[in-house]
Amino acid sequence: MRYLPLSDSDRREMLEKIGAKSIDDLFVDVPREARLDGLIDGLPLHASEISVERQLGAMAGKNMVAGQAPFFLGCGAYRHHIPASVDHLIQRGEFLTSYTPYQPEIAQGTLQVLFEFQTQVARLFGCDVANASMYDGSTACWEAISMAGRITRRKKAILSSGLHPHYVGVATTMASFTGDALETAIPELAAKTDAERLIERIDEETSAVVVQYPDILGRIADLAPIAEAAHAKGALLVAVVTEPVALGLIKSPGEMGADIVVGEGQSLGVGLQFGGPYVGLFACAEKFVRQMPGRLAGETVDATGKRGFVLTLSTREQHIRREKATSNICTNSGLCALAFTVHMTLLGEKGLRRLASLNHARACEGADRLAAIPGVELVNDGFFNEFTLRLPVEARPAVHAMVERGVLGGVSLGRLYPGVGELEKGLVIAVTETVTNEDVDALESALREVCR
Amino acid sequence: MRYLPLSDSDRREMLEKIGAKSIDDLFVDVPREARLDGLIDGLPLHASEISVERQLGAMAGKNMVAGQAPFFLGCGAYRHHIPASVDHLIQRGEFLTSYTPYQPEIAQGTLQVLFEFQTQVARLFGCDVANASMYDGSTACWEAISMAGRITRRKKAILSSGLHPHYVGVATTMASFTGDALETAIPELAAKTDAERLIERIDEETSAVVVQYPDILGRIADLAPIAEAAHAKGALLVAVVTEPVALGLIKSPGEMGADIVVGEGQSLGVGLQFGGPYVGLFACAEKFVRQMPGRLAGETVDATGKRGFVLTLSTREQHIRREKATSNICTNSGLCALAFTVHMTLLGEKGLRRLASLNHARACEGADRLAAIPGVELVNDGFFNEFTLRLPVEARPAVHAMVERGVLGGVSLGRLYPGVGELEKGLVIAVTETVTNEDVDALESALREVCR
Amino acid sequence: MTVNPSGWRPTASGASAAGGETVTGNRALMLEEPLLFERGRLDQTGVDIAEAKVTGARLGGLERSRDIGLPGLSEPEAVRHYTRLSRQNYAIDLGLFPLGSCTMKHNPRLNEKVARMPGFADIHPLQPQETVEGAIEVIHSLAQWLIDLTGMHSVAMSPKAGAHGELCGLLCIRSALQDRGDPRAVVLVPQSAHGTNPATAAFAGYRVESIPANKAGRVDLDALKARLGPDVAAVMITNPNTCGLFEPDMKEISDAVHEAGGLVYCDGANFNAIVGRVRPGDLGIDAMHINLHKTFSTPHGGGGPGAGPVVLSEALTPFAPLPFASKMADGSYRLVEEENAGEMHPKAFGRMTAFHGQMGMFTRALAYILSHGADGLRQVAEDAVLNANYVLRQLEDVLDAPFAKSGPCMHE
Amino acid sequence: MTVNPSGWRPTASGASAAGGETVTGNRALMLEEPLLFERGRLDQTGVDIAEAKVTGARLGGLERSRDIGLPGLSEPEAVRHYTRLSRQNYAIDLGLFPLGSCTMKHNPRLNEKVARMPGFADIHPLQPQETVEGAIEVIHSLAQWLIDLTGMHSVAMSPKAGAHGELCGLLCIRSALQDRGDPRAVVLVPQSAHGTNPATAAFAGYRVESIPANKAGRVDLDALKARLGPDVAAVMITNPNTCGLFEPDMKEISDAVHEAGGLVYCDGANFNAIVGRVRPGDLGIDAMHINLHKTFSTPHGGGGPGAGPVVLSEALTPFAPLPFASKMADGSYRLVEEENAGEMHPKAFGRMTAFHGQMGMFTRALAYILSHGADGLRQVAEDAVLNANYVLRQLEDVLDAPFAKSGPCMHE
Ligand SMILES: Cc1ncc(COP(=O)(O)O)c(C=O)c1O
Ligand SMILES: Cc1ncc(COP(=O)(O)O)c(C=O)c1O
Repeated sequence: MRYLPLSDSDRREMLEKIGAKSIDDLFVDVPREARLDGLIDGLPLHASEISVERQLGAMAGKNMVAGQAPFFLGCGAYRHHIPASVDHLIQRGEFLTSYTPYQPEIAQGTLQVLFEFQTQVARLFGCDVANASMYDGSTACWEAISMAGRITRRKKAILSSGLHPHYVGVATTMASFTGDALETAIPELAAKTDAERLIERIDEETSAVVVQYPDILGRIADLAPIAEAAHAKGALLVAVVTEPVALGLIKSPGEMGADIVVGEGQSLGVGLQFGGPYVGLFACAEKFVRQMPGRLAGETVDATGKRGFVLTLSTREQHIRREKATSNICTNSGLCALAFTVHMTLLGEKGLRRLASLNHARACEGADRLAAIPGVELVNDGFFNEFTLRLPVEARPAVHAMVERGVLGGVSLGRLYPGVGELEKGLVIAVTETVTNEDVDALESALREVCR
Repeated sequence: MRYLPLSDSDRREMLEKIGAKSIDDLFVDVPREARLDGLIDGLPLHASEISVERQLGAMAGKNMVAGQAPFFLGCGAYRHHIPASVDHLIQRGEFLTSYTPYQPEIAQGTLQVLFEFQTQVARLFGCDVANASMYDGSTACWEAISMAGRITRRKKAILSSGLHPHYVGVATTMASFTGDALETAIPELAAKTDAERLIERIDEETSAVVVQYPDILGRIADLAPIAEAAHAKGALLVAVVTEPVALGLIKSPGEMGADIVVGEGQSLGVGLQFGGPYVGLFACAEKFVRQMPGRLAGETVDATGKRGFVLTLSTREQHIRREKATSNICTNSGLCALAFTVHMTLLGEKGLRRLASLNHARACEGADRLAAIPGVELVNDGFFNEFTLRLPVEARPAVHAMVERGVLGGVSLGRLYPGVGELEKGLVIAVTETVTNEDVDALESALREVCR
Repeated sequence: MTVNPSGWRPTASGASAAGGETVTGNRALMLEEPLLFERGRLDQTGVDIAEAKVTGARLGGLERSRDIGLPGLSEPEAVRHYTRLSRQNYAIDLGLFPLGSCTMKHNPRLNEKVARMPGFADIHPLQPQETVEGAIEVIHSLAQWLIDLTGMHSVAMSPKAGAHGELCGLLCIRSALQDRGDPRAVVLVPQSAHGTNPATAAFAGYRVESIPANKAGRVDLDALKARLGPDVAAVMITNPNTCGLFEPDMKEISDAVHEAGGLVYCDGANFNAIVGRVRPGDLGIDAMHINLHKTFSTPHGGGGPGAGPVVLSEALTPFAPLPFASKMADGSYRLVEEENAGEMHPKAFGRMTAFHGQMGMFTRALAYILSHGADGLRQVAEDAVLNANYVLRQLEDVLDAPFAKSGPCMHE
Repeated sequence: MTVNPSGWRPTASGASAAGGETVTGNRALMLEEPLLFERGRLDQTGVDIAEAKVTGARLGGLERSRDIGLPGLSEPEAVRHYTRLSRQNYAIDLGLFPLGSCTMKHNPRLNEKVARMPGFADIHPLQPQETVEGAIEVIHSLAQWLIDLTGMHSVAMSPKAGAHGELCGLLCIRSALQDRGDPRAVVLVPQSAHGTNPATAAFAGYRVESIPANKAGRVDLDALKARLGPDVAAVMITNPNTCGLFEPDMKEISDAVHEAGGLVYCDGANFNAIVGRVRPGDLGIDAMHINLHKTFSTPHGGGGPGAGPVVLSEALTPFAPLPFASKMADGSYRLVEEENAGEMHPKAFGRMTAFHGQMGMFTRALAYILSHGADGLRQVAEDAVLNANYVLRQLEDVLDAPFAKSGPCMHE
């Protein structure tokens, strides 16, 4: 078999050297009755590359590919153009097949990359420090809530209604076990976010207010007043960024006073991939660094005085702290972090700003085109590359009807908030640099038809 | 612009250091009237990755992809499954972007690879030595004829009618300038090759007999009698192999007495690519090595006594011999040779034999299926993975009619030998391991329809 | 401009790099490559994007005014920077990886190719389900394989790594105990367990206690039995364990735990060594995570991404988190999500992550599994055990493997 | 079993590796990697193929009886073997390449992606033309760019590298001279020319004579004029030349050669330094090859593959070889091959290769050209010249560049 370097004669020879008669001798610790003598019934045998490629290719072929249709989905996962060199570089065997950098002398490449990644994330979010990645935005969000609880020693967090419902779902699930209290709410189909409500609700028990920026409907609200209100009550502001490209154009949460900023890094370098693997971004003020979950690459000097990099503060890692660990995260999103940082390096300040401007400009055009359809209303005042429409019809069936016209026309709020009557007519549309004028034409005419 | 590391300020600074006022100062040697002041009219300006990908993607999209249709073309280019690791390895920057290995101390990787490639080719062809690659099979074929002329000091070569017509075309073109005489002929739609005719034609003026194995119609004939006859008259036998996979199953030309064996290596590792780049294989008996064109990697020891590799016998390279060089080839097919050798290494003796057997077995099934169509006749007695059918109708329009049915149903001899009446009904069908049973079904029914 | 202060310099020089012999034989670090922040410039970019006009009218007055501080590189500079950095790593592609409690194995390039098929790589998680049936089919097919290979009842596919899988398993256990009105406070974990085990138990709200090991490097069955009681929610056992040994009393342990009203979590990070030879389902296990980035060969990538599906016993199945893939009566594939869970899976303990799990790992793992088949996977386990015992035998003269005499080792 | 004796050991140790300083600073070679033939085994394979039954009945009695001697490796072993070998190379991806008369430049990864699109990589050269119109369009579009950038009349796309292009150009010249009944025997080549120039002239059946250089490192115009006469078929000039200098008298040279009834071949290997600033067509040149693997950045690959299209003057156009791409009146793209040449291109000198040229290089070069556009290509030339002069200035104190004072250098 092509992946196995041992031949039958190797195996015989090795058994002999070990002094075992057969391979079964090496499984003596397994109770007789639990040992499988033959192959598991009903499972196919090994297959050639061609055959595996065909089987999986057939499954892939059943999916409607984003790049092959007018495509307007967002809500936490965005389709951006990834420069070809990103995928080339992450496939270097020395990155792809290297282990977690526990042994710094054979992992300087990974460690320096992570160090640079952290710095980029910290700067992008306007924070002092960032870690070397989390699983994704949703789990990073819960880790931030939990970290805020540890810092403030309080157990109640207030979640903005503009927070991605899956993120709310993860937090709610975890809180149900940890005994944290969460205040949550369903968003309204209106131009204003719930900032005022949040500010009102903050009290002395509040560990953190959690606000998504831009939010699930694409709205953008100033975080500074919320930060101020939170800090006044001894609470923290946790900001969540699901579209980091936005920060090329609008202020960072850190600038506006957020204490912890987490996000989903999928937009840069990673791609859609049906939802995973993605990469969670996590940054905070330096004073909180010892409460921060996950790994941290730091600079040091080696035996000869040369600069080198190591995992620092790994006292916090579970393999040392065990039951007192701040988090159980171990394997995280190394290669996705690499993809993110390569893409960010290719962009640089200049490229990121231009990318963000282009996204916004195209979204503005798109919003105006679509809002001109009779009966369709633009909900947002402000937005980055994503906005919400109120349709004259239910959005969920409209989305399916657009699929029949070959258009992937956004995310219906009905999918995200099933059974919430007021949101049924909401349709969230993302317009990135990958959208062409023809795509907008196709969406416009499909939407016009299904809104009739 | 994304590929240019210099910024405008870099440029200004450099000009200053050089002491030039403007970039124009550096073009003073160009006569005023030949200097272009502005951009060339009518050409587009620089474009983003997305835009270039779209433009080229649109052109790619107009082509009918071999892997997405029942596909049966051969005649000098074969579609085989290439293991995914081949493309991964040839894209390592250290291979992809390295220079010709003129400086051995920074090119040991390439040199050892070429050394191994040469050894594989020599063994496969049953020869003593092989070079580090030619452009492709057709140019290698002419180089072999020319080399045979140098060795025998004779100027007449006899080309088998079974030699690929493009190879004949290249040789004819070159011979028209060098003053060599070539005897060529058009093949007959019959089971027997022209071996007997060739043997009869060899005389004391003959430098070489050139025979393709298997030939353009897929036929296989014993080369030993031809070699014997040639050697008896002081001529050489040049064997041409356009499908090296065949040699996993049938005897090598070297074994049967060929003096020079050349071939097209595209079958392994390289892919179809609309005809290029491919990789020419070139091997011969050791006694002829000094007449061999192209580069040769050889083993040596370095300053500390360790094994290393260098380009040997490069006295023969044109940069030394100049007007007395045996060939003008310089840049050849390095990366394709790498792909070939990686694929061959993955196969090994065992894999190559199995691959060859599978090809032959599938071709036998295919031939029987198709020969059962009323009016269709199998021309070949023997074949490897390619055979010729005589249709009841003209093959060229039949091929186009099959395209309309979504089937890429072989190569019509009318395409290769336009205007040769007797060959009009010939259709050459290649069946490799990439062909499924459903593909054969599709071909069978399409052919049945168009033969009605 | 200063770089991320997360990189402060420890006062002692050398940190871990300076201690003792290194694998490469180098004591100093090799090539030095400047930091991006020393190389790049704010006005340099490796991506061409036309300047777009932005009025700012629709940005709620929040336009950025300050520089972010992100230097860029042109493409050639970026390619060099990362290519050079890569060469400072050791990796499986360069040679054997003799490290740690993880099963590092060859990462077939076919898997990389498959994962990049546009039908998998370029689909959005919220596309209407009728447009992603093939993707849901992948999840379902892989799930079925995992169930068959482990002999368990179901599998939760969404956890994002081994530790996330542990969390998933413990939350299933907690939900099951809550559901039967018997919440318990303690989870027992052997001293030798990987750090994530106690950390996860703590993260899930449990108190952690140690299970002692016997002289043979296994769980001390008697001590364990003595500790079991109404406060013990679960025991977490690593099998094969982190010392590379199979727990011969696994079934007895499970029975004892079940008898005492607890549940059994198995850390399956080393499942690689027994796949096709032993089914955890036959050993009384209630939940076990499988690291797809170990046993099923998705690349380690210098620290992820991975995936940690958790196979579950019948008792725990009703509590598995959302979403999961399901084959409908009409043969189509659909996700069970919040909206249809009420009807199809009412006791789900919730959701562990946005979207549906690590698709990119699923495609790779399925390609790996289909490539090996039932026979190949069994062979992998046999070869792993054979290699480990062979190396152990070869090293016996040189090193002192504490448990070398106490039974064959499984993988390390 | 012995390995290919093409690798015999020279009697002197060290060969070229041992002489003087090396770029890496190493005198001995780095990592040693065994030869495939020391590592592999005949019964090992990295490809799974089921055994097929072969009766041999249809093989003409020529079934192989002996072993071939091709060792195989499993996929992990193969990946390691080649990954390790690759690390013994230096390459552009690792740093600057200060070598030789070739323009080594960054190889954009976009080009690699484009070349691998199935619509280009997975089509057969003999597919019916209506199924490959997009591919023919690529050839045609690239041809049009090359014509526009050089100001020439046409281009022969099929040559497979620079030297093959030289051959193509000289054969066009020979055909044109034959056609006008004036065969000539001599080609003049400067001493400083790249070795392929005289080798090609000889290969094409010409006698080669040297053109002397003047003190400024350029062609000695007077000496050249003195030598011209009815036996001179062509002169081959490299411009910018291999010393990195532009030939300021190029136009005068061309005029003189034409006056004497000869034709002008230009070696365009260094076209990179003048693209967008100078058009060879304005200098009276009749034929010039362009190395796509230099000027238009298809990767060098450790020695190829490349492509060497030859741009031609109006006088030579009728003789260009088959096949070539043509846009038909109806807007479709078709090849001009043997079958329709009689009508469309009767004076073609023949065919230089099987099939239609280096498609894989065409897609890459076109992607490169479209990425840069007219402005970017001009900038590339300017930056190349700027870099070269800058380096020259920096080195002036250290080295003695013989022609440093005789005018700006173009690329090296
Ligand atoms: C025994 C054991 N358990 C759990 C884990 C945690 O898995 P992951 O790193 O995928 O979260 C690991 C690997 O690091 C392990 O070796
Ligand atoms: C000046 C010059 N002419 C011709 C050639 C030959 O080109 P190729 O190697 O593509 O055949 C080269 C490159 O090697 C060159 O530098």
